[in-house]
Amino acid sequence: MTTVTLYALCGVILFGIGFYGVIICRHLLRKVMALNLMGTGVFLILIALARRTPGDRPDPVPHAMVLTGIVVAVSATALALALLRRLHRETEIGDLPHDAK
Amino acid sequence: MTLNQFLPLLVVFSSLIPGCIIFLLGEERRIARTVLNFVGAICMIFFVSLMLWGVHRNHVYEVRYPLIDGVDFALHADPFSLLFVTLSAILWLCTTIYAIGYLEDSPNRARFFGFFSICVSASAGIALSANLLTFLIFYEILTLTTYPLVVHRGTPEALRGGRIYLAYTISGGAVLLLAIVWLRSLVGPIDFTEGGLLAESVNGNRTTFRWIFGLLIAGFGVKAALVPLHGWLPESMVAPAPVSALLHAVAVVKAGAFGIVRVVYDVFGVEFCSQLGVTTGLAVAASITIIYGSLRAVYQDDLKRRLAYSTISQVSYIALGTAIAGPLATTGGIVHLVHQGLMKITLFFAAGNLAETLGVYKVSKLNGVAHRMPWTMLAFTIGAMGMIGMPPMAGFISKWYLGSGALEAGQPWVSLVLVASTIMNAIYLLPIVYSAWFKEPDGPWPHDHNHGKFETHLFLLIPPLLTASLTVLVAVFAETSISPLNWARFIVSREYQP
Amino acid sequence: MSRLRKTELAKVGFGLIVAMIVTALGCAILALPGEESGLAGAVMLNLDQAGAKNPVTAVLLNFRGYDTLLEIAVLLLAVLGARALAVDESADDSEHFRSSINPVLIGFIRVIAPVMIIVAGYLLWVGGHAPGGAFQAGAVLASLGVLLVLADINWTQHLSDYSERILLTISLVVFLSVGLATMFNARNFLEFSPSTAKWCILLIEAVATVSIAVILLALFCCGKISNARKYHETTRGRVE
Amino acid sequence: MSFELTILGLILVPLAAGIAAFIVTRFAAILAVATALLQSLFAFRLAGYVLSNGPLRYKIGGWGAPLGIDLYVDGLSALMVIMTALVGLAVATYSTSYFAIPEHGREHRSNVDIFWPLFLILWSALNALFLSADIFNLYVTLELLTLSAIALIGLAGTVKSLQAALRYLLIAMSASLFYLLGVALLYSVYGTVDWELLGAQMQFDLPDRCAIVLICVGLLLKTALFPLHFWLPAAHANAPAPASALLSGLVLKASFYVLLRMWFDVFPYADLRAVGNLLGILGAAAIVWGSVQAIRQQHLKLLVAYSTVAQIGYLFLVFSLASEPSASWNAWNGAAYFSVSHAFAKAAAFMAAGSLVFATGSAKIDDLAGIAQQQPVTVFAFALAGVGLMGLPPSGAFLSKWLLLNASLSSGKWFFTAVILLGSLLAAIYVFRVVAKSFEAGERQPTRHVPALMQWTPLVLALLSIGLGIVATRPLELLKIGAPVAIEKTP
Amino acid sequence: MSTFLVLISVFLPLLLVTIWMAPCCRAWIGRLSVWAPLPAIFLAILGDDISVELPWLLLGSRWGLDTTGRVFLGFTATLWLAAGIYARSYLKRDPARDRFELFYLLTMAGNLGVIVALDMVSFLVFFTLMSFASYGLITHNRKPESMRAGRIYLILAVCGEICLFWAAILVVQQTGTLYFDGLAAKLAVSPKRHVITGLILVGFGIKLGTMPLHFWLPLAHPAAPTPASAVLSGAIIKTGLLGIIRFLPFGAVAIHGWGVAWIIAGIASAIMAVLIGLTQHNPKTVLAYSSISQMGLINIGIGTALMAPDHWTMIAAALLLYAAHHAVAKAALFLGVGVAQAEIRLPGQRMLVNVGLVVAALSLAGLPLTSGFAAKIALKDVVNTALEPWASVLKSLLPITGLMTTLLVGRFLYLVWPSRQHAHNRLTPAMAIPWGVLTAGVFAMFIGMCFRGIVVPAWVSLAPKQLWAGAWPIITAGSIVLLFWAKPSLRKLPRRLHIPEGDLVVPLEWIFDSCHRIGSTLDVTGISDSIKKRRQNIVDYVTANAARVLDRIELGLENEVTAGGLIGMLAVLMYALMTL
Repeated sequence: MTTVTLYALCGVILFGIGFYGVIICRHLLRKVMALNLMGTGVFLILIALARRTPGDRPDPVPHAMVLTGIVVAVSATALALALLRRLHRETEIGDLPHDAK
Repeated sequence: MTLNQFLPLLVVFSSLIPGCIIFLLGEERRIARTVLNFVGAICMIFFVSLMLWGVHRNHVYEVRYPLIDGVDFALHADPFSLLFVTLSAILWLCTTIYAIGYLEDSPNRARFFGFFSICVSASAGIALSANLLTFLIFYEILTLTTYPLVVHRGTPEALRGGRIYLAYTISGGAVLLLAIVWLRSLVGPIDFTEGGLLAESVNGNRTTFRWIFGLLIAGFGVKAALVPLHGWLPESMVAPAPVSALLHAVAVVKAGAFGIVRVVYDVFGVEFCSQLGVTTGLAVAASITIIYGSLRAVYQDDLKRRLAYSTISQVSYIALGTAIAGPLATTGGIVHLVHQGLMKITLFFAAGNLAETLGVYKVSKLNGVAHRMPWTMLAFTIGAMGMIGMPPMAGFISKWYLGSGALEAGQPWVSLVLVASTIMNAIYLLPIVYSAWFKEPDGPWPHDHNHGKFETHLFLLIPPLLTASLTVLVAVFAETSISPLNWARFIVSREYQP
Repeated sequence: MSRLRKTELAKVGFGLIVAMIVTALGCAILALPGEESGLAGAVMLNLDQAGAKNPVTAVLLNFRGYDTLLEIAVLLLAVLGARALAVDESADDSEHFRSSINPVLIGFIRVIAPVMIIVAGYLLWVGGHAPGGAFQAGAVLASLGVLLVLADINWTQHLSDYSERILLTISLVVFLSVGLATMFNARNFLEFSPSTAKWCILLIEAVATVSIAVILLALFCCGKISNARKYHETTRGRVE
Repeated sequence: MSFELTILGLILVPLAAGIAAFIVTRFAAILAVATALLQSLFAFRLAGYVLSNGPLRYKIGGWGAPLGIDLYVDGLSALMVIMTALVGLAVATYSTSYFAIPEHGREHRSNVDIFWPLFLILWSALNALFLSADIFNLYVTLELLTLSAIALIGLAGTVKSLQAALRYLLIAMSASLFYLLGVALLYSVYGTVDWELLGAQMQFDLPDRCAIVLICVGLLLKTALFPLHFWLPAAHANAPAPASALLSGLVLKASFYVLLRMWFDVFPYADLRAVGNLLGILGAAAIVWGSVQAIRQQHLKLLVAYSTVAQIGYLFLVFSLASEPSASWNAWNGAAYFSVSHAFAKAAAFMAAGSLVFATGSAKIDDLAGIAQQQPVTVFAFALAGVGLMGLPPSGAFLSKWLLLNASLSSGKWFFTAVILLGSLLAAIYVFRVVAKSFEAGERQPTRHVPALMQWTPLVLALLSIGLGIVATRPLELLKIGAPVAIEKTP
Repeated sequence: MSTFLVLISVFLPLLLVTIWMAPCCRAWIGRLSVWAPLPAIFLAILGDDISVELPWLLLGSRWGLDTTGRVFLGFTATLWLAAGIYARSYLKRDPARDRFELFYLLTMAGNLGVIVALDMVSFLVFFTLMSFASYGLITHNRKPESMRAGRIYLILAVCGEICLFWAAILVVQQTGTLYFDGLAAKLAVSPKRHVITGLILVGFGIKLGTMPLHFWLPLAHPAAPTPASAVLSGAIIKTGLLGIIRFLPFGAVAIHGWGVAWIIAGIASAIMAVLIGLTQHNPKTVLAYSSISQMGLINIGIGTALMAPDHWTMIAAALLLYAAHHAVAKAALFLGVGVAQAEIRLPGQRMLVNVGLVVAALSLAGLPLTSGFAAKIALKDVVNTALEPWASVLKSLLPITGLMTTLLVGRFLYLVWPSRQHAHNRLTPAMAIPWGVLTAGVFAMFIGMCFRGIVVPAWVSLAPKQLWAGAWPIITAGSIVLLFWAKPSLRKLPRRLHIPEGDLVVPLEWIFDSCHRIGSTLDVTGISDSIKKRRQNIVDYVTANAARVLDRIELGLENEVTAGGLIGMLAVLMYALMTL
């Protein structure tokens, strides 16, 4: 097991934890955090796998992808928080009801 | 030549376009609407007569337009389609006149006439379809556009009737779709071909074809109100009288019957059907329908429901004639398509007149109604006599040919069915005639609208008298070259040509 | 009790499923080829044409510049979304802010602000050949903005909503314009000529830095920087 | 105008217009409608290019795959672009009236101003997605699409819409990350993210399989295939009507499009027979489940939303049906064409529903009693759209169902035949529930006046969905261009 | 000329009907309609034997005149004319006279048309028209008993129509021709001739009042106004005979079984009808039963003809003669009922009426020197040709029928014998003249026949032996009648033995009523209602529970944990499916 795989596996585990959190956590803020954790896991995997090049310079493309991904994640998080904030203002509740229709 | 080609399309459009414009005109433009309706109806008759002339001289009228690869939308005028389309065109004119009188001052007339015209286009389309897909398209359009007419009044009963109507017809459409797709996936494009299409090309499993035949008949049987698929028809009688008259007596049920004839003769071919052994099944189904419909009609007190059950029974004569599979029986079945239409529409017009003018809906309330409305009841009587098969009314000719056909085909049991049905026709129709003419009125009529000079609105009076005279004329002049009977013979001679 | 156990059971069950997924993914990772250069070779090969010595920047703004264009659009979308969701913030939230203003923060900002601006500029510049770039620079600038908002410093006084919107979108506009401009040279969209690539990238990055900073700050302020001013005004009103 | 400008224009013009609409709010509506018209022009031109030249690529930045990002257009994507353009045009027209109504402006006028940029960027995202040849770029466009969709849902500003939006966001983002992880795995094996290059070398090893699962699950979630549809009804029903139309009509199709592409062009689909059957069965379940739920709804827009759940099911039948070579051509065409005709019908249905809800001031179906008399055009539009949903002839959906039925029969998969027909019947039930209600007689309060555009736009769109059944040859010809290799062999 | 007459004799009544539709024209149509049978009379007298082809009409029609037609047309038209004149006066004060005119014209058109029709379809058309239009005559006075009579008549008419319809179809199918001309030869070789004969006999047997299909007749004929009764019993009833002559393959083949059956039916009619008729107390009912019995004799002739094809020409002549005789005599009697019940002022007139009534009545029984006498003689020759044992049976039976007929007409005369209290209205010339002409016709026909030698040579019929043979039953029966007449105790006997009119109708109605009652106790609608209710309950139950389950599932799916689980499981499942 190389460092690369170790990092990648960590990423996988983070992804799993994040997914678990998104589903299981009740509070929305936690869900959003968990979502970010999922993202981080994926980014970690990308970064780690980019390191498998023969030379010492990693593959830059996944890096760029990660950067893009981060921006997307930031945007999504920001939007989620905006929604959350608005929802909190309207309902004073931090989680979602079961029947949302 | 180009115009010739487009004639079938023009026929369809001649009621479709007025229909669409009527929607746009709105409720208040009464005169414009009336003029449009008449112009459309007359155009239709004109185009149809052009085609009649042409088809008689073996001109070919065909419009073909590919929908997807190998699946064409095609309209085609052959003698059989012209028979149906002529009937639709003429009766449309009558019914339009009637509807104008009938719906005077009632709400939503624009909607009514709009859908009505489109319905007529749909039935013209059904008539002129050159293949099963086109047929299906118009068949479904007919289903859809009839719905607003059935629920026109918006009462709970109307809505219920509409619901039941849809439940049956849409399911029927689905079955039909399945059958058509299945058939197509087995044998490729299915154009109606005189004498049948499948006979040569079949190498497949016969059971499969029996299934397909069964599905097709079931699909058409819904509209043709074959028992046990007939449940919608009596329920749809909540519709206004012109709708019951044209659509449920003529266009819709005939569309189903027409489809059955098409399937047996122009898709499967009589020979092949007999080989498959499905004609007997169809004949039995039709016979059961004939008997059951008549039997049920006897027990109805609501006039229109009685007529509806009568329709159920009578339309199956067409299927029966088809299933007996001999030139004479086929002639009978085909000519009954026209004759039954004329007679039944007369009856419905008359029933509508009674309801509209006097507020009489029940058979038990008809006593002496002929004293108040002799002309209406005269028309009704002629229609009723025709239904029973009395000479010299149209029904006589149909029954004559059906009976001869049954004997010719060596199926004498069919004659028992016809006898039973005739007796029951008499049982449920003659008492109406009897109480109308020979009993004294019980009292004042529930809602007697006085229409001045005539017994009712003139527009309500002319159509039933017109159709009633046609009922007599088609039989009296059955041997003339323009009679439906001769046209039916022409059709049959082409179907059975070697 | 039973209900509790039910949810617990559900959690455990779900955990197991996630574990299975993780295991499968882990296996997949382990099954990956140990050495794989991906597109590194291709990037290196074309790096001198790309206008940036830092391969990541080259990929980001040249080879896959289109992604970045859309990515900025994503950011803008977040602002749009936030704006769509913003309610008329009235005084009730402002208490919060006032209590958090403290003089140490203001003092700290006085020191850190110039440094942050310089750092941002550096990050922007260095992005051309080493790790760094517009996003990082923008993030630093945005955090400066956040500090200012927190410290209730009224620096947005002259920023109208209109100009704010221009600032929010300027990077997209410039990016698009540069991309279209390249087409006049009978090239494809966003196809920089090797000679001008560097400057194009720099231009885009510079503008992007500003935009990203403004966008991030706007996101902090519920989509509108001017919202910050509102806090400020209400707060001052109270103080007086 | 060249092909380059056309294909770029499709992506960049709405983007630029979105920016402009954001800056200059006053002319946003006009700008949007103008853009929409331009887009339709572009879309048809693009189809023209594809018809005359076959599939085309455009190298952004001039690098070309795998280093750069390519735009790619073939029949399928051109058709999707046309679909987007026409539905987008209708939505734009409708929205000019819809958002001019004070009530829809809510308390914030600025929220309404946000609609136009959101809408335009969403459009841009859709086109970008349909025209992308790069699976990572697809991720970005998917995100762009999802975020704008979420923002559109939130635009309604009600608690329910906020909740729905949040739920959608969480699910859609997780789904994106699944997808992204799949892309990451694929990239780390093959070193490219261009789907054509990927498709050429794709194996069926462990990482591939994981990637396929991840990508599929991500896209299924976004497409709301039963039983993962739970987020959809709330989200689509609570958004403003034009947004609902966009979401149900177009946004779902985007993720389905990606899946369709991936499945037939990237994945080794011969090995996916079992999974395909699973998806087909889920699709069938969706048809039944969605329809049954739609029948049971009390709220008009929820009914339409559940209808979407059902109709999405038809699309997924292709994955099972196409595994039989004899059926694949029909199945693939059927699914592709179905997604187009559904877009039209569903958008029309949602817009008509929006008009009806506005007219009556109530979202309940029961409050529609007798509305046909006062709002004939809108009810007619809804009914026509319903015809499209039922798949009755001569609608486009009918031809799609025809193709799917052909496929199911020729592949001997009777189960799907039954489900397709059953779906039509169930659809008839829920459509006619509304229509029948609207015909009900009786006294009713006069409704509010519905602006003409809000009446006629749904009608025109519904007519288009019917018209798709009449002009199908051209679109199907278009679909042939660049159709998946495995499928093209068996016309 | 003849062509024109053929067409006009049928179309004139129809044309008048058409004009009648306009209310303003009804008054003069009434006046005109009396003379509507005139063209037919001219045709019968002056016309040549022709056939007019009308290929455009119906399924291709042929109308015309042959010997049979001429005889039928002759007496039919005359009867109609007489009845028409009579009716003008008889119904003068009837408010519903217009209605009568209508049905009168329609029935006449049908009746004349049936005679001139030389193809099956037109025959059926006119036969139907006649049958149904006469319903209007029967129910003219709208009294409940008339309505009942009409109803029963209609039911049987419909049944008859159906039989004839199928018979016609079978004939056409077997022979391939629609025309009567040459039909017999073709039909003779048809394997289905037995079925056809059966259907024809039943179909026309109803019209002929053959037992046991006769029961409508004693109800219907008396119910109609007197002039209508006259044509019903005189002319219309004969169309049954005409039909049988036209359709059946007489002279070409022997159909023995049906011949026997029909002879038996004829005997039954001839005797039973008299027995029942004797117990009646409505003179018109008595006449109706007499018609049944007379038609029974005709039926015997038909049965014989079926047995003995070789003698067909002779039998046909006899049948025609008998028909003509009965038509005139019976019409005279019916009209006589009206005459007798009218107020007659002058005793001389009353004497004349009495004599006329007796003559017409006895003519039925075969009074020598009347047409009945000639007819009986002819009939005797007919039965001689029957196969044994029928010939001898019939030979001995014939005088008995004569005797019984006398009894019956005696009963009639007793019932109708003029007296003041019966008077309804005044006897007018318009009533008296037609009646007188017809009564005189009884003689005239005899003379005419004798001298033209159509049937029996004159000298034969006037031989004393013959006269005696004709007279003894009359004398015997006449004495019995007079005996009854004289003794009041015996006079009441028939009243006590009274059999309800229509005899068989009573049990039949009872059976139908019972069936109806049983049917209504079954109460189909009630059952279907309860089924509906139960079905509704089941449906409600299922839908309610299904709704709960569906809600639960949908809510469950919305639960995030479930959703997550599903996502995960789907992923695992897909992976598993790929790997396996």
